[in-house]
Amino acid sequence: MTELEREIGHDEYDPIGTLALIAVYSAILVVMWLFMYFVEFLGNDLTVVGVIG
Amino acid sequence: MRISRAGLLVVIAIMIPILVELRTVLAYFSVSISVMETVLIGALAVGALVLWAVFPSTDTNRPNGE
Amino acid sequence: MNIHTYEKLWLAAAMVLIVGFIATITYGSVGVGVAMIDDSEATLDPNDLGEDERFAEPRVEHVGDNEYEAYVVARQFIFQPNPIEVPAGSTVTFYVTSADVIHSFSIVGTNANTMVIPGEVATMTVEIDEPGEYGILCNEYCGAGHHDMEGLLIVHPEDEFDLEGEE
Amino acid sequence: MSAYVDQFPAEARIVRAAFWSSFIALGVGGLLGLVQVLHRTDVVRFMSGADYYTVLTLHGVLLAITFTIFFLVGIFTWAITTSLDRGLENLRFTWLWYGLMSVGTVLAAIPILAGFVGSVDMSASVLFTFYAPMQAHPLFYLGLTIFVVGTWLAGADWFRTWLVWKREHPDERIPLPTFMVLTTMLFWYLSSLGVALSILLFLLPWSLGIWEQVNALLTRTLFWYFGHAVVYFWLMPAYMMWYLMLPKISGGKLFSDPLARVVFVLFLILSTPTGIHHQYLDPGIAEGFKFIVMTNTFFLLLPSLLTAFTVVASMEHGARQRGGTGYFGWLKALPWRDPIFTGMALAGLMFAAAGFSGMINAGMNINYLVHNTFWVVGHFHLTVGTAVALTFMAASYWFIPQVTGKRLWNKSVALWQVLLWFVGMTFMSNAMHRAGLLGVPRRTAEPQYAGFEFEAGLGSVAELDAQIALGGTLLFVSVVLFLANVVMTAVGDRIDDLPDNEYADTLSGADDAPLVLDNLKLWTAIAVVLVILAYTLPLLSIIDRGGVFGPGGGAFPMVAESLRLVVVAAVDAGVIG
Repeated sequence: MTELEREIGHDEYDPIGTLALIAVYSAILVVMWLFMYFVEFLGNDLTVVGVIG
Repeated sequence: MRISRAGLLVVIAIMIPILVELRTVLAYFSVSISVMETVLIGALAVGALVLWAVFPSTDTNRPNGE
Repeated sequence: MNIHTYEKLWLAAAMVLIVGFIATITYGSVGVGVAMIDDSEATLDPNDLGEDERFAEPRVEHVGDNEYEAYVVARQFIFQPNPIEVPAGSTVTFYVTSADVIHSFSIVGTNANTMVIPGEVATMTVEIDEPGEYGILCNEYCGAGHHDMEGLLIVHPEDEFDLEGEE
Repeated sequence: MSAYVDQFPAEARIVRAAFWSSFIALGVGGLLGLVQVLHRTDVVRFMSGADYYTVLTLHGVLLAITFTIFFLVGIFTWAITTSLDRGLENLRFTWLWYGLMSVGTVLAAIPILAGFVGSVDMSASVLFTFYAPMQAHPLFYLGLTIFVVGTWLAGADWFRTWLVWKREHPDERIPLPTFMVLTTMLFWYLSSLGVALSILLFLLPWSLGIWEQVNALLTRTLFWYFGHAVVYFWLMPAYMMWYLMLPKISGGKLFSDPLARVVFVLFLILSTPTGIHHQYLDPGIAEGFKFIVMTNTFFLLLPSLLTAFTVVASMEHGARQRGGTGYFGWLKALPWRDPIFTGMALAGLMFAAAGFSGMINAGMNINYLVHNTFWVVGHFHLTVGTAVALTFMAASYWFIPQVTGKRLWNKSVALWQVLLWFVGMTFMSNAMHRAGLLGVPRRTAEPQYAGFEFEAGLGSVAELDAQIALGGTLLFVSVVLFLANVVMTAVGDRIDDLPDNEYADTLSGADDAPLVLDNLKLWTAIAVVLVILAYTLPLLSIIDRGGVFGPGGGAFPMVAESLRLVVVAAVDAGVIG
């Protein structure tokens, strides 16, 4: 189906590109999570608190 | 072509979510742009990308993106 | 089973992410004091709301210094009472139940949002600081007129508020 | 090796039948999606608000249940027969379960469709979740039951085939595709038990008048016992495609067979004891139960995060074998011209975004912000609506030639189709998420209110509506292109030079996987224990509080709605006036 330029076996393959991509992804996740939780949610009005008394 | 036509299409498609959210992100830095300005920026960005893509490749022996 | 070092790294990072998420939520609950809708109120028969002293007459009651309780009935396709009126600078507890199907009681643009299930009473306490108006809507499909189901929460300036029936 | 249709001509027929059932549902469901998106955003309104809910019910049932499950029984049949290299044991039995699924779909669709006809006293505009005490016509519940029984028998068919294979190959590992099918079916049995109990014990007898009332919270909890796990029933076949197809199409091998097994085992044991996270805002369930379910839910992120790594690493392996280099430069070496690859890769990319909005949904208290808003609709159009649907469409470009023996009609149209889906979904889903944060509700025909307006922090609600309408329209065009392509393929001529029927090799193979991973009995037992732990106390508490049949309240058949509206309007006027 595809033309291979070279054969890469199990022991000689390090998925460094995947690690780089996924590091970027998790950085985005963390920033977005903090933003959503602390700015959009806790910064919003009328937060439901425990029943008084 | 520096990248294949299919590759170019994919890159343009992936630029769209970035452009759509550009206004929101800029707004948090107190930069407000209108819808028309966003469309304009988008058109410019895509135009630049296409120009870059159709420029003759410097590395002709590697048929990437096929 | 050999797992590549990078994938082990990611596995560890993923666990940190997961624990971090749970820790954030726990902080919201314990540190900030965000309470969940729970099972604190007993069940009741939705057909007999007329017999229930809280819901026979949906209303707002003044129960303490700055504390108010709102007894709200959601039914196809209205909220009672409407509008709900409270003063600014108060703590309001909503008791919401349904006379028919499942609804929601959601104060638009805020975190105050609960499901309303027939037979159950949802309780939700919020602190309201500023005067203003909030829309209330039902966000659970409840029948053909679902999109017409709305209400209003009016927060009056403290000195202009006068609850009906209070001297 | 040869094409699937030559290896298993009889099984190819059943796979074809399942695919066509699935595509019909996709076409009708997609059209209804367009109608809704235009109605909601007030671009084109040609029906009443009440009819909107009938359209929405049909859209939900056809796309979430019919389209997805018919497609997956097709590829599961392919996976079992291909990886065990043997046909199904008894094709009569196979056609029986296909027949039950078809009959069930038709029976459920009849009362929904009758909802459009005012003069027929039958309807089921109860949406995909059919929460009591809203009541549908008995035929609706009966149809759903028959459909689910059909899927149970399909599972039995695959298990039986595997057991026969196992007797002949006592010392061999379960081939990965078969392993994926079996683990998926095991949690499907476990989770669909909830909805089966809800329907057979309560809703069906109640709609027939045998019970007078039901416990709204109990039936709702039983629904969600099934309702969350069902999303993994849609998702696992998509994962299967990512593990088995993507590496191969990328020109590489699956990075790790053992980790793929770990992922499927984790889904088997964790996907069911999480359903209560759909009920964070339900009164009648203690906060403690909600917290426990939240921790389960967050740990369920793990198999998806692992999948992200394994699948991307497999693609990277292909890219590097094709000459790709650098930290990110290898991405250029991927076969972007191939619609099968591009569709699946973009589906995976959107699933990464869906993962984020899902994490927000899963957060117990942040759920206040988004619960039942348009945000949730944005979220699941990225999951089932893209990660699953786009993967299935892309996979079809490989499967349809395999099961028909014909050449794909037009590869360029296919590439445009998957790109159009990505762009359309970007507009629609993104705007839905943003609207949800403003408080715009889901499941609402006309979210324009008399007494208040939604406050958009930036731009306007009209702008978001425009994006949603644009996105929905592009998605519909994409569906049309897809259907045109598969139909034109099917009517083409038989060819002889089809690619062989095969799936990805592995870098780290099954021999590296500990034997215990193949111990399905053990994992099933753990899954059952976890479900008992997660659900016994909440269910007992609900029954203890409200009784098995609830504290009271009548049924609300979704019929003659217009009459009721008049009455309500009169009462309303009286109350307010």
